[in-house]
Formats: sequence, structure tokens, C-alpha cells
Amino acid sequence: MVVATKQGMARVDELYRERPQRVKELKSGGKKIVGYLCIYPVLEMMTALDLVPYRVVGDMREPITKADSYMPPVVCPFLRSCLDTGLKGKYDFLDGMVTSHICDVGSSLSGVWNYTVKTPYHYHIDTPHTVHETSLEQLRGLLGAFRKSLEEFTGNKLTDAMLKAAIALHNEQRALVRELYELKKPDPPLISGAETIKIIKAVQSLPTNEGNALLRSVIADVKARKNGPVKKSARLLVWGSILDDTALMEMIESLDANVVMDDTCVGSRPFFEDVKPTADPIDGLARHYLVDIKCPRTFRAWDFYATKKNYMEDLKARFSYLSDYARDWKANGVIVESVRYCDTHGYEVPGVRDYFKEVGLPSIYLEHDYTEGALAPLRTRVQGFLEIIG
Amino acid sequence: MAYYLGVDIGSGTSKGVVTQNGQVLAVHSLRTGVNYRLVAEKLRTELLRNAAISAGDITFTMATGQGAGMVDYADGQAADIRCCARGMNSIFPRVRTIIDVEGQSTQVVRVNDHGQVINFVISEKCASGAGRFLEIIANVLQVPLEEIGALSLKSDRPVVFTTACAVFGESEAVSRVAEGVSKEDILAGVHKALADKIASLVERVGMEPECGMCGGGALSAGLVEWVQRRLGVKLLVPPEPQFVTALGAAILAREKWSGKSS
Amino acid sequence: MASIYFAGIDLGSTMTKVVIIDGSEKVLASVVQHTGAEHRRLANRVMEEALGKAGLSVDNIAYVIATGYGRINVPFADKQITELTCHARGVAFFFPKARTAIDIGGQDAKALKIKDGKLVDFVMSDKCAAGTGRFLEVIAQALGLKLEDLGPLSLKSTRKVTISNICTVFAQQEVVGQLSAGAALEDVVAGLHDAIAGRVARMTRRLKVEPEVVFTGGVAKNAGVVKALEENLGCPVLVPSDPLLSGAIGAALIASETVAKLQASGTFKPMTGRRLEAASFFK
Amino acid sequence: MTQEVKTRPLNRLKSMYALRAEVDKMYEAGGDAKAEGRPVAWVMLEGWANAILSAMDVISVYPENYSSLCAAAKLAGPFLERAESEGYPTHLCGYARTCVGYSARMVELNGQIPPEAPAGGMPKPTLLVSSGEVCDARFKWFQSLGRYFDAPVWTLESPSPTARDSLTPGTYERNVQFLTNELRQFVIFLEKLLGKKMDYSRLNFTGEGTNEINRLRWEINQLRKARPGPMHSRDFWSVMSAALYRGGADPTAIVEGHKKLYEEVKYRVDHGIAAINRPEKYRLAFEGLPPWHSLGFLDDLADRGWNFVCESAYSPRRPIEIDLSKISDPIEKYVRARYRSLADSIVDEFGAEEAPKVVEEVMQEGSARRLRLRHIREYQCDGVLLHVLLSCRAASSGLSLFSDQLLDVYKVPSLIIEGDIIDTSLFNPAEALRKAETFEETMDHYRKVRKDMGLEW
Repeated sequence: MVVATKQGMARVDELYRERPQRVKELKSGGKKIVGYLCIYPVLEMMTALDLVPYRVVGDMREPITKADSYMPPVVCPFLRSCLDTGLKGKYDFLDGMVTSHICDVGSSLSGVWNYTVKTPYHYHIDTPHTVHETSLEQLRGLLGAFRKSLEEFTGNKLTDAMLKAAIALHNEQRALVRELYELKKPDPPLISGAETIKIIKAVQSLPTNEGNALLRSVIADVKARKNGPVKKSARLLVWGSILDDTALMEMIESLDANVVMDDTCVGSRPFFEDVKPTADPIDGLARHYLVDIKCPRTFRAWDFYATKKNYMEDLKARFSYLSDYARDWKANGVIVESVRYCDTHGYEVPGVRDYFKEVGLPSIYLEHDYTEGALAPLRTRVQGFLEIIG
Repeated sequence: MAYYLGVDIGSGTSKGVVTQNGQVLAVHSLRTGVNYRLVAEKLRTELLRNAAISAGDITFTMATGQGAGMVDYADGQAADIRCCARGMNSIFPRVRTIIDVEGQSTQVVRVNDHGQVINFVISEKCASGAGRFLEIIANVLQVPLEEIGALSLKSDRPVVFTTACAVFGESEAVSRVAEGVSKEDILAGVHKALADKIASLVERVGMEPECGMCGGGALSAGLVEWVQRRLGVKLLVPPEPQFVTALGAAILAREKWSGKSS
Repeated sequence: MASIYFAGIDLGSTMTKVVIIDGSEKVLASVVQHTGAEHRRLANRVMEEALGKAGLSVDNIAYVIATGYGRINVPFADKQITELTCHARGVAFFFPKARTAIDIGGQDAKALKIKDGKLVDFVMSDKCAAGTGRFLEVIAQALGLKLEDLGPLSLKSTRKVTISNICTVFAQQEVVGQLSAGAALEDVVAGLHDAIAGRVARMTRRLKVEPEVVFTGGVAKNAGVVKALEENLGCPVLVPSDPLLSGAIGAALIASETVAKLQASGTFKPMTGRRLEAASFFK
Repeated sequence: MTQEVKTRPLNRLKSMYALRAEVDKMYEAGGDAKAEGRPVAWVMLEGWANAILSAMDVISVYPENYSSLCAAAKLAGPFLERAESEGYPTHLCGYARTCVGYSARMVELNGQIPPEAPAGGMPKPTLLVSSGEVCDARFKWFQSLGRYFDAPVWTLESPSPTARDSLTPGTYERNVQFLTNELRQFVIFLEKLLGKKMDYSRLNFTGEGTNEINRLRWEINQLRKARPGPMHSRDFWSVMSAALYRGGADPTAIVEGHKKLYEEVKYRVDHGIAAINRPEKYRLAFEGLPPWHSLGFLDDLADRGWNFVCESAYSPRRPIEIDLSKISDPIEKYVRARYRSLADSIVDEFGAEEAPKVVEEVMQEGSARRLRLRHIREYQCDGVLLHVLLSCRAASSGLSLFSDQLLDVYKVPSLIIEGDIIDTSLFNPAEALRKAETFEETMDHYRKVRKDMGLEW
């Protein structure tokens, strides 16, 4: 098997340019590669069975031409792009595809993918939306079924021991990513927002152990290097939907700002909470994927059973982690980003901005249609925002 | 002697065709301007003069296009897509997929051997997928419409347009020029963008040979070439592609009169 | 004694404006020209013209701020600042009590919230020509009307028609349809003005409109749109004598403030050998 | 008078009007309840909360229905604009944005109903009951109403497994448990909120009322298979609100209304009377949600001989006769009475003979294609109108695949019309008619194709 010669950021750049490179090597070595959409499919289970989880994303630099036949232009352009990429054969190396009920379009994409792209193994996890005991119990049941299905697919038994080992490995990865984000606390940060996306995307293109190794070498690399980002007047937090391309970050950071923290899913979102160790590993996993990951696709509330509603308490319960980020990473402004036609983020925007207003963090809302070229017009908005806070 | 008249009142230009036993007797086109009624009248006058017949000689007039409802002398109306399908079928009986690039929208139409529409798709509610985009850019770059195609083919690095809006395509072209991008590259960019849009429309209805192109857009040999490259097929293009829909209207006029179609 | 001068240049998508002021914020010269295909060269020409008017030479200018859509294409500027900040500053200069500013330019529409003469919040229209000056230009052209005639014409309207299409190109079709169906030209034009004003007012309300409301940009010269905007916002709308200049004046004022700051901190270094060379950039 | 009726393209059912009027009573009931200080819930349309709420004497009103009502009255515009200025992206659900605009207005008026609100408006809610069923908007939207009301929100989950999962052993029982637990928690929450106990005997009563109405709706829909089609989609939509958005209303009147409706439709079938006053040239299915603001568009199509004989949304469920005597828990009983396993539904629909084939197909393809397409064949549709909603992902994202499979399996073509449930500016009738006329040739063509294939219509 070919072993990667490059390490650290050099390896990251390599993988950012040619993502499937390593998994294709592994495939030729007999490993099974399983694609997953968004961050809700339970990676630990795949890793435990020696499957290689591979994050499926779109390509905002490639015009959508084939997906139109199956998904109208009025739905999430990111998911349309994922399908388009699949229809163009760029995910043909996948042995399996796992999706979950992230959102309406995500679910319908699952069906369309199954019908058109026809990845050999296909599984859809009907993840609930609410955060309370009943839905947790439901998710535990669903994960049991997923476990069975994976066992049939691989022909191997998935024991609790294997699962616990995998959880440990993934928690290690989460810890490493958090360590990486520590390097964004200094002023100037040691890594830029654009680089962060590259690193996370690279990690999401590798088997977990290799991803961890890469993270270690990157952290060493970054600590050592002299040519990191320069000091800028603004330190920004970016909250939003998928950013799987550096284009937007590069635009922001070409101005008088560094992006020092994010809450996005090719960023900190999947990594900032560990899977808690539990007697039955499924309990910890269910809690992690339903409660801990904070994507607007989930209905999180101040107190699910509250008979009195208090808007600010509710916002605090849902978003206080964001003001913690701002405090710890010394952010002085927030970019609220969403891809057009994203309902779950769309409904969250007024609330999350109310919260930032309440805690005195200036914010700006940027909506884009997941087309690299079309980001240019946002430049003036961002610069204007920086002039206000700067 | 039965004469049939087909008029296609488009928002950019209006075209008319007079036929006699399936033969084209006269064609004429005019800028539509701001009044459909007026242009429809002028158009008929011109056509009758060219055909050297009088209004009374016309057996049946079929109107189509944006302003079809404003043609006071019409005996019937038909949707432009049907007309286009019939028109192309009469010129190229073997055509099964038709790309009709009009000023305001682009249609891709699948037809059967009778020239009946069996599937079709129209570009979205925005002019970026239509011939108007080419006009606007040609105008900015001060290149005559006939030449933009040839020029665009000279470029090997088409610029990527960041806007879907035809109107803004203009200001974007302006700033690209300012950035020092060559006219060739800009024109190539516009043609490529349009060819990509057309290709995805073709994807949607599914392409069946033979494939033809008509409408004002087909006047640009450059666009035809770009689409051929993009689809990898040879396109059948009639000598006067802008009249195909009007011709089809005349054919439908005849069908209607002889009770063949409802 | 040599007094000090500042320039602001606003490169819009359709119009380029230059304003030169002196240390006492007195406007010495202002020039407005159509933006051509070659921003930088034009910037030079317009700047030269303004200098001529003011009877100054380029090295008299202490500081130049470029703003607007083409701001990056001004080689002789000390700094680029967005039109958002500059418009806000310029509007506050014209109307000290202004709290809300609406600017409809050729490229986009913006609504600004102003506090103590400074920009505090803003919204901008999406990249679609509807609700911008282009919308009117394109349609005026199609109707064979002069842009400046639209306003007076629409004021004659007695029963304005509703224009429902959003895309400029399709709105144009709709207009022709309406006219052919016998609608009066002034009613159609009034409808177009209402369509723009409606879109812009909706956008502006996101900022919670506070008086005074000031309307700038080329479209503010159109009395019909001003009226429609007042109807849609339900409050009076003020228009400066030259609505095109707010961005350039704002830029010049910010230039003077910047220099003051730099001088105060003793870090002001005037750009040496500022030249208006005609940049040629066709490789 | 009769002369005039004949010339109208649509032949509306007389018994429809009484049922349509019932909807206004629902809003009146809401208003009265508020006036008398009784609790009022804003509720999402779904099968579960209704019966429980009314058994707890909570009056339900339905923002989704109310938004469509505003749209039909052409009064939604200002609410949509208000939502936009409240900072909600304009691509969000038209129902939700109308409701947000309405709520913002209400707050502005210190909780009073906005004077511009049609049908007396919706009173300020004591409780918001949203649903994880059908679409994302429904559980996100009520949460974001927290900006305007201090009313607590309860979100009822319901599973949406893929067809393949549904046929996997264990899935059905798990989901029954899930639903039962969800409803138990809901009851506990209501008891806490209202400070009183649930009276389960009343749950059964209202539950059965709902079932009776559903059975009648289902039987009426069976009659609609006749040629010519006796009941047009417009009549279906006019009466469906009374059946689905009942709130606390006593079901008797609505049951009676549906019995009369059944009789009238039956009479039409027996006497070959069509739902349109024109020869039935084409039979169509309506897929997606209707353009409430422009339903007259279907009259223009009726004028061309288009009869809309069935629709995918709001359809009644096949009545299930299952023995629940062994189930003691009233909530589980309630769940099992209306939550059918896919395996059983396939047997219901295709019969024990064909069922295994269908099941096998589903397990291979992962989707219940034939189940989804079946009504097109049963109702012998010549074409399908796909209404792609610019503000609704849930109703739009699957349509293209549906039309693809439909053409593939039954050679029935689809016409895509873009529009919206609420926002008029997104619908262009002239363009739609232009497409429709063209589409007639397509339907003619595929009629021949089906004949050649030996399909029965």
C-alpha cells in the first residue's frame, strides 16, 4: 500500500485538491469506503467495523447540470451539488452511502441517490428532531437497526468492545481538533479560517487513525511555522450552514479580518463535544448525535416540558455556547451564514441574531447560493460590516 | 387557392409567414416595439404585399408568441412551443429534439415523427438562459451581434460569470473589461454559460437524435458551435431559424382549417 | 499659508463622481461622469477635471479615498472604503438629523441606518436588477423614453397599473403587454416606480425606519420614485440637491478625518509622487 | 341563473358549500374560547394532536389553514412583507411567513387580532403544538414564534422511515412505541399546563368521530374513479378543511355533511354527470399543494376539458379494520387505530397475491414506487400537474423523481408549473396556460403509447 510521503499542511493541501486520493488507495488495498452525508450518520460504527467513512460534499466551483432532472432549483443548492457530483460519477468509488434525516431535502436526496447513483450499500437513519427522552429512546432503537444492517453488510459482528474502541479513537480525533482550534486563540491566530476548512475537509477524507496522525503533524507544523496569518482589526466568529470550500473564508480574510472561530459542520460543530462513555455504548452515541451536536436541524429548547415560555432563557439555552466561543476566542463580530433555501438555518437566523444582539455582539447575515463565482457581491457587505465594528 | 398565415408576436421581434400548399410564399419580421396590436397590423400589411395577395385571400390566420392575444385579425391562437415543433418537423422530419433559443427564454422540446410535442422544458423565470443575454453583452462590448460567435470561439479561457441576472451580466462584463479581460474571453464566457444552461435543459428532457436548433439564438453560428461542443452532437439549423415558430403557426393554421388538430 | 485638500472618488457602476474639499469641509469642486468600460483610466480623467475646476494640482491633495463598486480600480487612492460608510457620512453631512438613508444606484439598492453621523447597520438588495436604477434604464430604453422624463410622466398617472414580474426583462414584457392592452403610458410608468419603491421599502423596513429618511443615488432624481417611496414608507423622504454626490463627499470627509487622526498620532505620511498616470492594463 | 351555471367550466357540488362553511365555525369557536378564557392552541395539521387536545377541552386553530385562507382572500401580501422586514429569509414557507407577519402585527397591537385579518382572525395562543411530521418548517416555525408569544411550544415527533426500513422487522413496533410514548408525554405536558387530568373515555369518542369522517372521505374518493370524474379537486380542497382542521368541533355536523356529499357524488356517478361542464378530454392528478390564491386557474383548464380527478396531498387513509380489543392502553389503541404498517398497507392495496412481489421490489429499490404511483393508474390519469412550490422544499423536492418514475412505469407525462401556496407574485398564469396547451399534445401522444403497451387507459 502506498504511504503518504507528505505531512502537515503540505499533506492537507494535497488532500484538499485531490480528496479521494487516499481512500482510493485503501480501496485498492481491499478496504470498503462508505460515504456519509452531513454529520449525523454514526461514524463510530463504521470505523469499528473497519469501514472507511468518507464525507460526501458538493463542489461550488462546478455548475449543476445533471441534478436538475431530479431536484428542482428551489431546494438546497449544496445538496443539489452533492447529487450532481454523484450523478457525474465522482463518488463511484464508494461501496456504501449512509444518510440521515437531517432535513426534508436531505431525506429526499437519500431516496434520489439510492435510485440514481446506486451506491451498492445504502442506509438511511431516520434521526428524530426533538431533544427529549422519548426521541433519545427512538434513536437508540434506530442505531440498533443500523448496527444490524452494517453487520450484514460487512459480515462481521459489531461488539460493544469494538464500538467502545472506535468511540475512543473518534474522541481522540475530537480532542485533536479542539487542540487545533486552541491555535486560533492567539492574536493573530496561528491558522486562518480558510486553512481550518482545508484541514477538517482533509480529515473527513481519511480513516480516523490517519486523520488523527494528520492532525498531530498539522498542529506541530503550525506551531513551528513563521508565515501564519497577520494581525487584523477584526476577529470573527462564523456561524452557519455548510462551508466546504475556502472561497468565502478567503474573501473575508482578504479583508481586514481573521476568522478565529466557527460553528459550522466542516469546522468545529462535529468535534466540540466528546461521546460520553456509557455502559451500553449506544446510549452515549445516541445522546451525542441527538443532543450534543448543535445543528439547527434539531429542535433544542430551554426546557422541553416548560409550561411557561421565556424567549431569552430559550435563546440562552440554545446559543450561549456561541457567546462562550466569542469570549474564549476574543471574537468581536459574527458572520451569520446560510446557503439559500436552507430552511432549518433560515428559521434560526432571526433568533440567533436576537441572541447576539442581546449579548452585544454585532452580526451580519450572509446568504449565498453555493456558487463560488457568486460570492463576490458579498464582499462589499462584509467590508461594510467590518467598517462598522472596526 | 388556400393561403395560410402564421404570425409570431415576440417581445423583441415579430415574425410572419404566408404559406400556400405547404410552400412558404412570404416571410417578414419587424421590431415589436411597445404595441403588439400595431406591429401585428404592420406585419400583415408587409406580408400581404410580399405575397402579392389581399387579406381576403387568407384562409386562416394562426397567432402565437407573447402578443398572440393582441392579433385582432387572427382566427386562432397556438402556443409557441407547439408551433416551433411543427415548424422544425416540416423542415427536418427526422428531428426529435429541438433547442429553441428565443430572446426572452430558451425551450428544449422533444417531438414525435408528427412534430407533436412529447416533452418540453422552458428556462427559468430569468433572462439569463436566453438570447437576450447575448444581445446585452454584444452591446456592452460594442461588437455586432453577427460577430460575437466567431470572436467567442477564439478564446480558450472563458470568464466565469458570477451573476445569473442578464441585466447584471452587463455591468459584470463592464468590470471584466476593466480588469483587462479580453472581449474574446468575455464572449466565450457568455456563450459557455448559455451553452451550459441549454445543456442542462436538454438533460432534463433527455436528448434523442436528431437534434436541431432554431429561434433567433440559432443565428449565432458561435452559439450553435458552443452547444454542439457541449452536447457532442451535430445540430440541424434551418437557413432562417428565427421564422420557424411563425412557419409552424402557418402549418397549424392549415391543420386547424382542415380539422386535423383540435 | 498652504491649506490642505482632500478628495473623494466614487466609482459607481454607471456614474463616477469626484469631490474635492478643503480643510474647512468646503466643497471646491465636484464632477460627475458616466462610468465607461475602463474604470481606472476614467478615474484619472474625472480626477483631472475636478482638479482643474478647483485650480489645484494632484500633489495639493493630502489624501484620496476611493469608494463605490469600482473602488479597487483607483491606483492613486490612499484607501478604499465601501460606499455604505461613505454614503452614510455624506448623507449626515447634508442632513445632520438623518437616521435612515436609502440609496438606489445602477447596480444595487442599499438602506443605511445612521447614528451620530456614522453607519451603524445596513441592508443591500440581492444581485438582481429589480429594485435598482438598471430596472428603470432598461425599461425606459425599451419604451423609447428618456430616463429623466419618467418621473414627471408618472406624476400624471391617475390609476397606476400593478407590475407583478420581478425580473427586469420579464417586467419589460409585462409593460408592453399592458400598453398593448390599452393601459396609459403614465399609469404603467407609475406602476414601475411603485414596483421599485415597494421592493426597496420592504428591504428598508428590516432596519426599522426612523426619521429623517434621506434618499440618494441617481434614482432619487426621479420625482415619481420619491413619491412612490413616500407612499410605501408612509413618511416624508428628503432628497439632497445633488443626490449623486453623497458617496464622494462622504469619502472626502472621511479622508479629512483620517488625516486629522493620523496627524494627531503623528503618523501621517502624505503619499509622495501621487500621479494620475493612465494605467494601461490590456496585456 | 341555471343558464349561467351551465356556461361555467366547473360544476361544483351543492353539498360542498355547507362543509366549507364549517371552517368559519372553527375560527368562531377559537374566538369564543378566547373570549371565555378557555385555552386555545395553534396546531399543525397532523393525525395526532387533534383528538387529544379536544378531549382536554383545548380549542385548536390551524395557522397553515389560516395562511391559505389569507392567500385565498388575497390578503396574505402584507403579512409576507412584514415577515421579510422581521428578518426572515424570503424563501421560507409561505404559510410560516404569513403566520410570522400575523404574529408580529398581533404583538404590535398588544395581542389584539389585526383588523385586516380575514375570517375574524386567530386568537392569541395559549399553546403552540407543532409537529415533526411532513416538513422541517413545521417544527422550526413555531419555535421561532417565541419572539412574539410567551406561549409554550410542544413538538410532536413522528417517524418517517424509508420504505425499506418500514419493511424491516422491528421497525413498525418500534415506531408504534415511539408514537405512543410521544403522545403520553404530550398528555403529561397538557395535564401539567392545564392543571387537570385527561379523560380517556372522551379521547375514544373524538377519535372515532375522526375515523368516521376519514372513512366517508375515503369512500367518496373511491367514487371519484368513475368516468367522467364526478368530483373536481377544487371541491375536494373546499371540503377537506372541514374534515382535517376540525379543532374541537363536534364531528356530527361534519359527518352528516360528508354523508350528503357522498350521496351527491354517488348520484353523479350513477347518472354519468361530470365535475366539469365540458367534455372530459383529459383526466389529471394534482401533485403537491394547491396555489390557494389562484385556484381559478383550474377553471381555465376545466374550460379546455381538463378534469382534476385526484390529488396526492390531504388524501384520506384507507379505513383499517383491526381488532384493538386486546389493547388496554387508550393511547396505544389510538395509535394502532391509525398507524398502519407498510407491510399491511401493501396487502390492503395490492392483495395477498401481488403483495410479496411489491415487497420484494421495495426491498431492492428502497422506495415504494408502485405504492406512490398507484393512484395515477387507478384514476386513469392522462397527465399529472406538478406544482413546484418556490417556498416549500418538502412538497417540491420529490416531484421530479416522481414524474420520472411515472413516465417510466405507466407512460403518464407530467406538467411542471412553478408557483407558490401563498405568494401570488411567484405564479404566472399566462405562462402556465402556454405550457398547458402544449402539454395536451404530450398527453395525446402518451395515450397512444399506453394503448400500444396494452395499459388499460
